[in-house]
Amino acid sequence: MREITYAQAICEALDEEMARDENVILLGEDVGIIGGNFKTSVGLYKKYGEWRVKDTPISESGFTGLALGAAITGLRPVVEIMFSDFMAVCFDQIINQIAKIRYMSGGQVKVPLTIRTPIGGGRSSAAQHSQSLQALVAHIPGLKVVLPSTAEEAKGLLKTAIREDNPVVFMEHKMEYNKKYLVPEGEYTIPFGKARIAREGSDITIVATSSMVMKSLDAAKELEKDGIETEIIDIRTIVPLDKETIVKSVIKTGKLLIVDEGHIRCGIGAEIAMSVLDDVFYDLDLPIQRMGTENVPLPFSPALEFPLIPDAKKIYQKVKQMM
Amino acid sequence: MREITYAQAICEALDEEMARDENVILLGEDVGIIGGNFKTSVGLYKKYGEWRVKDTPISESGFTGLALGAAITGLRPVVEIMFSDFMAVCFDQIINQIAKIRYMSGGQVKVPLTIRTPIGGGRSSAAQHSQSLQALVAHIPGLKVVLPSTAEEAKGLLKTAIREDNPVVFMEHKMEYNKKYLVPEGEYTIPFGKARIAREGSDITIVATSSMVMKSLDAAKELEKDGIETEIIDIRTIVPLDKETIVKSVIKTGKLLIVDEGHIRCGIGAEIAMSVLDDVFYDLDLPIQRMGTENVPLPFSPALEFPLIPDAKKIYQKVKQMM
Amino acid sequence: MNVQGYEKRQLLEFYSTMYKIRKFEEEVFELYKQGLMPGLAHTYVGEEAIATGACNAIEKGKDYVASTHRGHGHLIASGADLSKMMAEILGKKTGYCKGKGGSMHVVSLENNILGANGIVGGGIPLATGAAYTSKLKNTGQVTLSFFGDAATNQGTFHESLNMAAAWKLPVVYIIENNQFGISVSIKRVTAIKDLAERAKAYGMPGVVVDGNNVIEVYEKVKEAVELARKGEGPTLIECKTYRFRGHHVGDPGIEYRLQEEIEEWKAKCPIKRLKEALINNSIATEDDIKNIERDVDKQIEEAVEFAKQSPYPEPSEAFEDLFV
Amino acid sequence: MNVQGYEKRQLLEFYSTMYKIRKFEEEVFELYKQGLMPGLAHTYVGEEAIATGACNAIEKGKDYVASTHRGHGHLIASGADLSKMMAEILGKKTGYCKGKGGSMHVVSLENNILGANGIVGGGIPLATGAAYTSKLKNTGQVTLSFFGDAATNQGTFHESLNMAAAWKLPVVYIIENNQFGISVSIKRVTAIKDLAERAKAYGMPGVVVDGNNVIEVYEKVKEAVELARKGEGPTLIECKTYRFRGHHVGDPGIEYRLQEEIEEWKAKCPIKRLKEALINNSIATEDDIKNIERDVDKQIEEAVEFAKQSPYPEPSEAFEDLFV
Ligand SMILES: Cc1ncc(C[n+]2csc(CCOP(=O)(O)OP(=O)(O)O)c2C)c(N)n1
Ligand SMILES: Cc1ncc(C[n+]2csc(CCOP(=O)(O)OP(=O)(O)O)c2C)c(N)n1
Ligand SMILES: [Mg+2]
Ligand SMILES: [Mg+2]
Repeated sequence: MREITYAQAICEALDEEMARDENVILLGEDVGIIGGNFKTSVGLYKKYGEWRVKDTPISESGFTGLALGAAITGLRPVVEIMFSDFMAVCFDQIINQIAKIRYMSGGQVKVPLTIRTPIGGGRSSAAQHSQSLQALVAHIPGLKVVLPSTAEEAKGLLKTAIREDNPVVFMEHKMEYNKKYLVPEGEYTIPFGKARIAREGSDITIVATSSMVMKSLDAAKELEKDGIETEIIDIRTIVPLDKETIVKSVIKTGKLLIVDEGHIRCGIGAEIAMSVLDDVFYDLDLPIQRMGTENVPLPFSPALEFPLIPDAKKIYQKVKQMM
Repeated sequence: MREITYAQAICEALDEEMARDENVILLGEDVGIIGGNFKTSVGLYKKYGEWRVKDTPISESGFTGLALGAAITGLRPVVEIMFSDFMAVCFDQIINQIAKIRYMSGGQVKVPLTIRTPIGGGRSSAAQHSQSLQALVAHIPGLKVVLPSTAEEAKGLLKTAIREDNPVVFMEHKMEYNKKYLVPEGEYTIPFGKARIAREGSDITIVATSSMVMKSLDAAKELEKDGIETEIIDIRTIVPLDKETIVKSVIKTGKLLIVDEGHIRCGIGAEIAMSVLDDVFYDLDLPIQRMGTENVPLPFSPALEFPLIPDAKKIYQKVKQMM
Repeated sequence: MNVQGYEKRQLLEFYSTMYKIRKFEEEVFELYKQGLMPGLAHTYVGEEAIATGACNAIEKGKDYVASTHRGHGHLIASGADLSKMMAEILGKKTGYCKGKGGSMHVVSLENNILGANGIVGGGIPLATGAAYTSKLKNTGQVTLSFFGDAATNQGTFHESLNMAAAWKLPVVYIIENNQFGISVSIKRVTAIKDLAERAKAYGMPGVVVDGNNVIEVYEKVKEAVELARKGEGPTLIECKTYRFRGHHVGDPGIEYRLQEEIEEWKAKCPIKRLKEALINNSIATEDDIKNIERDVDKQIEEAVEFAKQSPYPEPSEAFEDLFV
Repeated sequence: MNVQGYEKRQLLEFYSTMYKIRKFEEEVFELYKQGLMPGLAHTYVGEEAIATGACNAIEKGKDYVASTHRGHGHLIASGADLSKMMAEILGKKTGYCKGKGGSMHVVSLENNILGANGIVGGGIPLATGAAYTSKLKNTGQVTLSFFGDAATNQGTFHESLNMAAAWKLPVVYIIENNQFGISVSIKRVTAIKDLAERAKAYGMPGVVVDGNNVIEVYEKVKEAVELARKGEGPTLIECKTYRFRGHHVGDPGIEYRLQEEIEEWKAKCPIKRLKEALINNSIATEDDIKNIERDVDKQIEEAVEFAKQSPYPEPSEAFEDLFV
């Protein structure tokens, strides 16, 4: 194990996979010469050349669709959409083309395509650069949806995504990029559809995504002081969803809180809750609870933005209410 | 009351609102000379001229964004997106521009803009022309989301939408267009955020959207024969959501089933369930259930398509299981 | 029509292909009227010269083709199996896509046909991506990207052509300018006369072609394909044409077009024109033509029969083919 | 720079505006470095002549302006209030958007400035729509739509210009070609030299302008505005320019550009050039200039002071302004 940043972990995953398979290419705005807006592809342009690391024009529909054409003809593109908000610019390509072409063709084509894109608020980037749009892509059949928590997770899950023969939307958290984490040396992958117990506990189950895992862990430390033992599940992938791990935990704890940074309405929280409700209903001490970003666009001013997004303190308070 | 089709009811609403307010304009592909792909604007081009009823190029981002510009400078555009699937083509305009500009401007601008678009499967239109994408727009703060059931509902709700100073996504069901319904003569509007009890009953509550209301009513007739009294709530608008009506009903019946044609995962069913769970948890006889279209793209062949979409028979069976 | 310098074999092949497309589409229309076809289909009647000329200018099975909602012609001209096509259009298990795609989504990977597309302009980036693979892997393959006049007003057209020109990708963009997007005349929504002019906005050659002249289409596409194969980048070719029928099988197509205009274009029928050239230049006799037609009729009949006899998929199959 | 035929008053006004933009941006950069500015901002340093020339060619407050992520210059040149701008950029309650928008989303409806935009190309359709209103209501208003070189590769650019030309909407499209989209040179992603060439693809006039020459920008935009006002439709104007600094306040802007190139362009500084012209033509003295600068400095100082002293919004305000 050594300490590297989350951005470096992603960069390593890309580098290892590009070295391993010459069909892996990286496409996106500013991914080349400067190594990515969030420095997640530093050095790759030099190493793999301008055709495998392609600085694109500001044409998200064009280059995401181009990646699809490349994927079905033998390459394994990794597309970077600079902010997940911009997925909206190429949403037809993502949901009507990439997600559906294999199915519509009756299984004739394979789509080994990864879309990497950062989510999350907290940088005063305002409403068009702060969204966490995982629920939109999770709603559409045909896409696998990955929300890594730590750098270690990000690296292992990204390598799995790139090796997948199916389209994957891989959502990185932009507040994590510069944070340092312990990451194993050498190669490893992390399978999809298998949640990780980030912390064991007996009093309540928190299912969290992305950086909400770390925020929940912070809350758990405080809760421990109050004698509350929190079990935290890092769900890793929303599609596929590891229901079993959640159900098992809730049967043990009797309480379930889901924390995801996306907007609450029609969000990941509701989905996870309803996915397990049948199986845990009679074991619940109280209704399943969900936390997410309030149902307003993200405002610019930090004075307005932070209060809207779940954090360790709000998670702590919510858990206390649930006791 | 007289019998007209759902398409005619929509056309009447447009006509009345255009006559009433010269700022109302209609924009979209083929809305003019031929009166719309689904015949929802027949005669309006002749009556109001080519500037108020505008046949656009196939440029969904362009003309939806144009409508936003028109809306904030004094017009009240109604935009037709020919199939709701094509919202993906202009999703940036819908979710990052239209939904957010008022908020981002600190309330300086008003956005009196209605997006009309058909949802629904059942016509062997395959994966890119059959989706019911209400959950996607409902997830984004800043949009009101309307799902009318009958022609009467469609007319009254559309008139309200056009008079709204906020952006509204108004989703019509394409299998309804040619169906005849009794519709009141003369003017009326139906407020947003107030559900309609489409049928009273004491044994189970069904909350349904769009044509699922009619399918639930059909199921209820059969269920009645088995002695099961179904209460059916036509929710009308997803944003705003009339929680109170649902909660009241579920407290009475002890059972809740939500039926919406969108895909199940991260769909409307999960949202409605979680919106009311806190308030009904201790009154529930069994876990809240949801029905929707299975989590695969809609296939072309009717042999494959129909089994995936909820219908009266499936609703009947589901309710029986819940008894 | 100048058929000088062409082998008889090739000219008859052109004729056979165009006639096959016409006949296939007429059958599609029949099946629709008989209520045997689920959904709708967009027929290619009147535009046969484009697919035929263009798809014969590439190496079938090696080069790529990306199509549109009006895709039957491109498939047939690229050598797709008529039975599997027809079965797909009827929603049968034996179709190219096992009934999951239908008319608007036929893919034939074995023929390197990357698919029809239900989103106007949706397939242009995909075509460009196939060319990207060919460029990166240096395979010498070329991609043909077909789309209509109305699709040239989609953002994807613009974005794709810009990238292809900037990176000299081996792709040929072919506008099938039948002058309408459903009911809307291109003249009402675009100020320029020749859409091929748009090539200049990207720095690639733009060519206007009589789309009802199979020889002219063939020649211009061939030149463009050669340029692309040599690494000199994309070309935009505008084929002027007209659809004889409505937008789809359910549209009479007369509400928004003048009857005279339709008749004018029917007089320029690409099939009739080639036939006249063949006979006037003594390349083929009426009998030769009849023989070809009889042969094609039989193939189509067999395809229809195959499709009709084929079973529908089982409901459980709806859950297959989502993920690998 | 040819200042012949211009009134002194107007030339000094140009100078004052350009200097104001420069100074404002320098303050923004300072505030960023001091950690007083939340998020980021994209400064307009080096490009001041474009907003200044263009926004003086319209009737302020009557005509519309639609801006971009690099929007401070357009706002200032259109007469927006510096204090409210600065307060917005610092996330304060007294800002134009009550702290909800920030640098990338400043709207000033009172000035008919329809907003900056965080989505590249996102505001072009909106500008086109404002022109649609003016056309329909026959108000005689014109809209200026600003965007960068990189935005011309977005689909929205294409779709908007096509509609505007087809329908002769009163809008002037202004490309601020500073030659880069963040780190990517337009040359690496687009094959043509002059982006104004793209006008031909829509059937509108296209004009290339020295974007560092305020007089030239003013004149060309004025001509285009007159055409638009007469009902003759849109024009595409490409202003060649360069940003002196990085893409945003956090980007040094040197990783992907040659130092010589930066220096070359700094030598063509639009403010310096106007100043030289003013002095060389004996229109103004060094003292006149100093006076203007001193006056502007004070205004900016006041704006900064106002912004700094203003309170942040209350958390509960986050729930306001969503719906009417
Ligand atoms: C994004 C999108 N918008 C609208 C449609 C509906 N539609 C289907 S075909 C068509 C017209 C296309 O015209 P053109 O590109 O000229 O092709 P043609 O049908 O004339 O061959 C339209 C508007 C669609 N399928 N996709
Ligand atoms: C749709 C979209 N894609 C990417 C970005 C990220 N981004 C912000 S500014 C910018 C470059 C824009 O370049 P240009 O249009 O030339 O304007 P400039 O910054 O040079 O003034 C990019 C890529 C964005 N904001 N929106
Ligand atoms: Mg056409
Ligand atoms: Mg630029």
